[in-house]
Amino acid sequence: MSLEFLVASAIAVLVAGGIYLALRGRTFQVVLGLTLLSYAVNLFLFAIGRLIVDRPPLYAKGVVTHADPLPQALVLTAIVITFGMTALTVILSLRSFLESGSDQVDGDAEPVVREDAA
Amino acid sequence: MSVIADVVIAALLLLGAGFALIGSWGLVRLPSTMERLHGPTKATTLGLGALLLASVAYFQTRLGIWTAHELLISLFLFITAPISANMIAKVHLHRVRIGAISEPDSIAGPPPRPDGEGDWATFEAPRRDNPASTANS
Amino acid sequence: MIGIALHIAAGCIALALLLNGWRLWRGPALGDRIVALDTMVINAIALIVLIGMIGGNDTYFEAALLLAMVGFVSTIAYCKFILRGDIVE
Amino acid sequence: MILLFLLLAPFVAVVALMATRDASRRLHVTIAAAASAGGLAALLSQAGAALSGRMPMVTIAWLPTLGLDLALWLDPLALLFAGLILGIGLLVVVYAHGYLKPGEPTARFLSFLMLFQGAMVGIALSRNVLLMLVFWEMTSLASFLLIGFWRDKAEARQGARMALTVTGGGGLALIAGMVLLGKAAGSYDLATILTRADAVQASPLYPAILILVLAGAFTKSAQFPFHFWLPHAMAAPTPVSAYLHSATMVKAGVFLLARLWPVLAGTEWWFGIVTVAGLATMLFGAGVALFRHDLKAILAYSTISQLGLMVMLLGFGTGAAVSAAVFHIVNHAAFKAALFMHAGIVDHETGTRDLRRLGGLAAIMPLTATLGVLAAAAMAGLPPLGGFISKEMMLEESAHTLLAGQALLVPMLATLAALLSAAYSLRYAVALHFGERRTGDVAAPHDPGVLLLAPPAMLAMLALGLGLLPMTLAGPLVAAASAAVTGGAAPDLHLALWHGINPALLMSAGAVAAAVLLLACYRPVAALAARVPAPDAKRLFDAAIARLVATLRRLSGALHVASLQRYLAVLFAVALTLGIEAAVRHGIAAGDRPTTSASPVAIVAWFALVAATVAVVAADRRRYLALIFISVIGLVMALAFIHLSAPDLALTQIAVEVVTILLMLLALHLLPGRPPRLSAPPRRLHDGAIAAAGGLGVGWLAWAMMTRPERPGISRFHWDNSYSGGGGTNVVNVTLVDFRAFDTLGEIIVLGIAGLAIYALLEPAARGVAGRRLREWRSNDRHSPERHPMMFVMATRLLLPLALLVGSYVFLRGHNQPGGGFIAALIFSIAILLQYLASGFDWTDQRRKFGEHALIGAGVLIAAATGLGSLVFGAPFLSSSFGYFHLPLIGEFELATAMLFDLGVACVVMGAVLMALAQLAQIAQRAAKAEAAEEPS
Amino acid sequence: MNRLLPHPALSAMLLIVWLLMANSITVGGIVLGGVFALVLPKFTQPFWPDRPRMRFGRAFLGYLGIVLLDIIVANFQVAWLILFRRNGDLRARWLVVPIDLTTPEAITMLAGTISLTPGTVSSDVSADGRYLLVHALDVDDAEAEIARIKTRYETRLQRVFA
Amino acid sequence: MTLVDHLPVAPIVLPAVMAPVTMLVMRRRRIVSVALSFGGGVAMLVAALALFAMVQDDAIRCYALGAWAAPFGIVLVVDRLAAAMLVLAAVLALVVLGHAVATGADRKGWHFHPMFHFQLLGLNGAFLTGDLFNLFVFFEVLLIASYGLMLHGQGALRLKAGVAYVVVNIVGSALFLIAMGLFYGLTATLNMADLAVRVAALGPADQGLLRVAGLLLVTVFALKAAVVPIHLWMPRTYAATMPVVAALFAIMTKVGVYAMIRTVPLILGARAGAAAWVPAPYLLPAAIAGAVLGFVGVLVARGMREQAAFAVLASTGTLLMAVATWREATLAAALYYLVQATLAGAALFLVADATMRRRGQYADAIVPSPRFAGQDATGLLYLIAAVAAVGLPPLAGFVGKLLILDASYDAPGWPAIWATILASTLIGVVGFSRSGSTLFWKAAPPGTDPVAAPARSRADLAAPLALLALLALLTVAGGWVTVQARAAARQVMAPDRYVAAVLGHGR
Repeated sequence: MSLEFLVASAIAVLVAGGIYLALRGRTFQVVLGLTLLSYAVNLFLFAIGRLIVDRPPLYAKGVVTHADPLPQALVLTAIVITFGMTALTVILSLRSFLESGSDQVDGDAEPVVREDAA
Repeated sequence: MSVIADVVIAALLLLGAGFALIGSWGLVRLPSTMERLHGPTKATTLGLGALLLASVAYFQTRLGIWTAHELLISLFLFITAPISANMIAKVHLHRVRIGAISEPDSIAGPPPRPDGEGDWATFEAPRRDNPASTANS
Repeated sequence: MIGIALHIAAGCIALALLLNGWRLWRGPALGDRIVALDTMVINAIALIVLIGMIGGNDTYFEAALLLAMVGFVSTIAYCKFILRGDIVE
Repeated sequence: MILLFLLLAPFVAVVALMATRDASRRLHVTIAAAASAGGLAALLSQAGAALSGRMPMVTIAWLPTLGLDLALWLDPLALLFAGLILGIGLLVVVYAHGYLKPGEPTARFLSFLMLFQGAMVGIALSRNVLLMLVFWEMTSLASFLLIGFWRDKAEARQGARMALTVTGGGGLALIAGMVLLGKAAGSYDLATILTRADAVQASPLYPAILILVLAGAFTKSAQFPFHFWLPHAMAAPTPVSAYLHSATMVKAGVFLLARLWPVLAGTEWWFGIVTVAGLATMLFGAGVALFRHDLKAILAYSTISQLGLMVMLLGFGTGAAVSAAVFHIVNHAAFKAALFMHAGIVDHETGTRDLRRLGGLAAIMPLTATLGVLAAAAMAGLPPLGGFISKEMMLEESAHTLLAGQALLVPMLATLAALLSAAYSLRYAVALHFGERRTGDVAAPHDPGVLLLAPPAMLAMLALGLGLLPMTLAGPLVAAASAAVTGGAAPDLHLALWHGINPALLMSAGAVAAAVLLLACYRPVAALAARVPAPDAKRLFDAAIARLVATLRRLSGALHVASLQRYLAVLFAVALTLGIEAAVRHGIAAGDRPTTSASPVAIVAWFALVAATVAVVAADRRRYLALIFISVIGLVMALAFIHLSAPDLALTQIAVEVVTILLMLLALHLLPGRPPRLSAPPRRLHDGAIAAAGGLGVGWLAWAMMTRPERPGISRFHWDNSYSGGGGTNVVNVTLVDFRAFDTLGEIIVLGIAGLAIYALLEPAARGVAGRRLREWRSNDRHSPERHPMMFVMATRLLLPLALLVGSYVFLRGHNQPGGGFIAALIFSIAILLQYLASGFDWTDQRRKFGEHALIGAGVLIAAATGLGSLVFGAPFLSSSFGYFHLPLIGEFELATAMLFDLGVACVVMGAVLMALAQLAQIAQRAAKAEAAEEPS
Repeated sequence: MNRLLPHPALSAMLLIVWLLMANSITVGGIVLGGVFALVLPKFTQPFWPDRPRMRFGRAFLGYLGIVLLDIIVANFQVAWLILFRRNGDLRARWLVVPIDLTTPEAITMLAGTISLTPGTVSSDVSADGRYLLVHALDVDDAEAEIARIKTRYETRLQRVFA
Repeated sequence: MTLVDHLPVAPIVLPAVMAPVTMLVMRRRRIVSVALSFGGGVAMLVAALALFAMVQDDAIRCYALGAWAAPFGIVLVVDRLAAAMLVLAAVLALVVLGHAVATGADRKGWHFHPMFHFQLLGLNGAFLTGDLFNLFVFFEVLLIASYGLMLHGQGALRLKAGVAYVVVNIVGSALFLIAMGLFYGLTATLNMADLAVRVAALGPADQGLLRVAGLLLVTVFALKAAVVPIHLWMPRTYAATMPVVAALFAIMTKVGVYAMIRTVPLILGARAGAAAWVPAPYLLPAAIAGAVLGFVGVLVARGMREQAAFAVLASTGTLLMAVATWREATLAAALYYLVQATLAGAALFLVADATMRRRGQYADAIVPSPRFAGQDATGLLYLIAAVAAVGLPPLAGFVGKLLILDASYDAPGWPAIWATILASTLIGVVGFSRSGSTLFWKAAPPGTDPVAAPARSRADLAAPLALLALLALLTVAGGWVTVQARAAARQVMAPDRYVAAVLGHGR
């Protein structure tokens, strides 16, 4: 088994899980789905630079094999942005729940009267 | 010299990894939560400690770099690991006390009550003016 | 020799991670899962140290240090959630 | 310039009227009348030139790229039409002065009227077909406003909408027709187009052009079957009916046919469609008019009929027919406007327009009756009025027109139409004014004042004059206009009452005689006619629109439901479909780059990741468990980054993970613990299929990409210049703070905004509904009473300085080794959050010395200021600079502006993270406090 | 002196940590680390009220040595238990250890030590702060174990936190 | 470098400084903060106009940030199109800002002014950047600022709609990253000009991936532009937003269109192999559906804001019909229409706001209400705005549609375009006339509750009036505008010049 296959299949599993959860009906699941999706995307972006083992992009004279630094920088930016978005989404969905009494993503804002089985 | 160093390093590596593995094995095979809690402490202390020593020695002998900062990892772990264990134990005590379904007692049975008045802090908030409550000051 | 030892050690840690994973998945008590997660973090630190040795550079030290420092924060938070519900009060 | 004045005068009046909205009615009328009169005077001053062939023209470039210029001309046809518009407009303004009741907003009424007048003048004067379209649609709009003037009446609103829908819709067809016409003719300049008849008629687009143009003209001129809006437009005030819906606007269609006659007419298509439509309309309108009882309805249908007559004449395609049509335009304008005003007077004085409730008015309202009878006679085509002459001309032309090979068809039908016209006209004249005295709601009506009486009287006189002195009054104009229509020389026009005994006279006489007979036995005929099924166009139209709206609303509503699940499913489906399309079409094969074999450790990590992902999905409603599994994924990600040579990423991943988990736990606390499942198995299966396909797709893309060899790219430059140009050995960090510092600036701004948005979201959460829900919220779980476990608290106190030290270290070395401002800031934040966790919110908050807002603001400003600093040195924004300095004792060290930038980054990150978590942590407490404040008890 | 250096021990610790992190001992590093060692304790002062006085003399070093030794020994013991003792034969016990230490810092340190030496995990403190609940994995004689904890660790800690 | 050379970065630096400053000052002195906010808006307009004047010589200017030359660093590229968009955004922003302050909408929640400037920063950055990843970053900036603005004022409905809006766009961002990653993986560059060069040189084995990358990228832009069928999020979001914010959002969908116009001819143009004009076959049907659905929405909407949102959808559809043919002439027409559609959409929202504020509990529901103060004035504004939005004479909407009709003649599928434009306009006319007569003509039956809105100043009519005046200006100055649009379209459709300007003539 190659490392590339592992990474690609991991991306596949994460994306599938992410999409499935994002399509669920409650905000928390959707947030989890987005988190999985963002892991997958980060991994994907990272993988775009091809996989290099144990050759970090720290400049030294004469070093020729090293990981592509640019995708790493991009992923870093993406992680930060994703974090901001996730934080906002979590708090927004919480606030929406507090305001409407329902944590479902669908439907209009009318408070839904339902008995929680939990 | 280098052969001896190699042997020492290899031994430390195996020792550390072995303890880490034993710790995790304990986590799997010991009968209940409180017993399992003893497992990770192994990995934390001697297991990781040995590995870190091996790392120090390795970089010293192989690359001629004198690195000691691995010791810092140990320092942090020595500070944090007991706290984690303490909190997990509290979770266990609490869950047992409220009768959570999936929370069997330790094989040591339910904890005895302290001799003085009152109960353990998990079940009764510490009153003011005693050491256990300083946090609230 | 060291090379072999390194790989054996890495294998041990990997095995340990698997065992942690099993306990994490299995439970049954919440405490068990948290212990398993905490142990996983410890083993991950060990793995990072080993990776650093295998690769022959110590640039990974910070990651291990950071993990040692903050790994316990999430453990505590998980515990506090069970104990108190609200983790910051 | 005069033309420009002509065009602009009404619009200036609109502005003036709006400005003097609250002034007296007299002033309003003066303004409007002055505009019309001024326009008329200007027009007359140019009449000589227009008639003599020295056509006044003006062209102002407007949209040269489109070929739409403000090009005006005053050819005889335009002169005729503009004269009608302005002349009748003037009279209508005067009439309206008397007509509108006190208190009605004259300014609004007259400004709409002037808007309409301007648009009509525009249509008449346009020498550019696109320009004409502009004015064309404006007339529809003005008509909409005027019909709906009495906004409280349902029929006014509905009539207005119907008129706008039909004429506006026709106008849209006309747009298409005109643009196509321009394309076929090669220009939008009317003068040019008129010379390109051959090119246009030979074009394959000709039928389309014709049909589209006719659609515009027929809807505007209420030709069958688009006629139905016109009777309902009668809900407008009578001056409007007189002006728009008889004299001018409805004639725009006829005008258009005349205008485009040289280029469109003369073909089989033209003849067939236009003649038949006109004939049908003429008959239909006349037939219906005969059996209506509302005065304005009679006039409306008669208008339809008369418009049909004109259209039919233009359809004949001969010069003489054109002359007849042009002359009839003038005649009809005169008598029909007079009649509408007359009907308005009757309505005004008696309070009703129902013919059955009126009669014998000649005795009590002699002046009104006189002009009414005169005008009605003109409409009936009786000598010696102008209507007679044009009717004769029509009959004459129809007498030698073959339709479908039948020589008698057209003459017979035309005679029948003449018969019906005479009948309804006579009915109007006789039933209203003679016979038994019936005066509607009013006991003793009387002739109105001069304001109401003078305008129709003048028009009636004109109708009479056109019969008596046709050549003097209209001869040259009609001749010149006809010539302009046909594009040839002026026809040999002889307008006179007496042409000798010819077929037309016989037909005409027969028709009038038959009409008298018909009226004599009106009752049985009317009873018969009442049996003819008459579909109510308005009801049909309204029902059709209502059904359309209901259907569309249902469809649109079904499509646009508030469902995030649907939004996302569609988005994923679209992306998938497109991806598959590309893959199927071109194939996405894996490349040939040698793969790296995976170590057992990697396989184990992979297994852990996959298992954790599956567990997260499987644990979906056990939220706490799902979070624990998310932690595992984060851990494996960090390990993967380390293994794959990305220490910076690993550090970031580890730190972000912790903060995210804290955030989610905080939120989770307030969410319901284990909610019931929402979706049914089929739904889950369906989602699962999308998910699986998406996963496979992205995974395959990654695989295909990773197995392709690397390409030389810009990152080589980054590597080579990192140390020499950026002053750091950590290429990733140098990229972030130097090569691509602009990205980083954007990124911290994103974080800063997130912080602000979160604050804005949470700050008011303690009040209102959310606050009440927060206060009422009780956890289902039993909790331990201990808030701050001692050991934990003690450990965090020791950890704080240590963590801050580590953070500072990571910050300072970031440029050369893994680390940097972002990670450092996260470490700082975690160190402080740990205090919150251990010692509680209030305790920590009191001891914290800096606000999140200040941090975010200062951070962005520091970063921006660092970037701006380079401007001082003449370098572009965000240019970095660094140097190695030597201090005694301390040794060599490096200072880089990038580090200052990184400081800004750190501030913003710290501010945003603390904002998110600290704010979230305190809402429950704040809600409790708000309650205490609200209810002192 | 006090104002400039309120917590010499903490400052020293920070300086050492800094140097360890920097992985080299240079004048520049010492200066920079020194700055942090001075600033951070001051900055974090409010977060740690009533910092206890500790003696970092021989008592402390001796304590450290004993703890390290115990950790190593106990590790092997516990490893043996995990590997070869059947679950049914484990003699897991709860121990209630009465404590005489009075500052929370000291109690925490004691509890931490107990947890770090494998085989025992300190699980809770009593609400009045006078007992420590310790879980032991395999203990024959509970009283003896309690006594061992008290003599071996607590008395030494009492000397450190004088 | 003189200060003038730094002008391209001004539209980004100005709000970047202004936003935190207004935030920090706002906590103490509101007046000062608002004044600063306005000052920032005016300064931005000045900068945009200066840039606009600068590009009149037809040269494309390139500003290398951090002095790292393209393609290695990030560059800002100012061409005619970008400068025009800057001006449009600045003008709209100023009007909206004025309205927000005049109506006190900025006081309905926290951080209006900083968010506003951050929003502009995102917009300006997206217009100016010449780097694909940087475009992503600015998209994120403008999105997250839009989340903040969208939630301004809050309320359950808005929050609920906000969740959907945020989540959909986060997924869109993920798609963006995947598309961008594919481009980077194929070409190892991020600079758009460099991408154009390298994409053209890709071998046959990479065509499939290239096409996927292109399609995904355009999909993301289409999501932002609310192209059918991925427009579903849009109507409800805009309808739930504060009208004054929604007015600013009128330009947000246009950013998606802008991104398409920017990237497709450049990167996915004629030389892009399998990805050449990749969105074309899908965009036209989608645009047609958008125009139809949009005007249908106008017809069936139950509230003025919802109606305005659908009008924006319709205008985007109409706009994209012209864009989708990818010809210079149609693009020029599209650009003209873009400007007018943005202003008209914003005007509709502002009129809705002014009406809502007067109708009390009837708010913006399209039902008869008792007479309310200012009915005539708002009715007139509504009429004019509707005329502009639906594209009737004499306002610019008509000119825009005429331009599109004229230019799209002979393009593939032109009969469909024509039929759609004309038919959808008719639906729109019916829709607006129905709702307008209901809102402003029809009176509620007697006995219904009177309007409880307090009498208000007329200050809130100024902003919509200003927009309508701009629309009128756009009509009168149509000749000049179309010449500008033509020149901009010519630049866009000649990517070689862009590439040369960015990468230097050496390549």
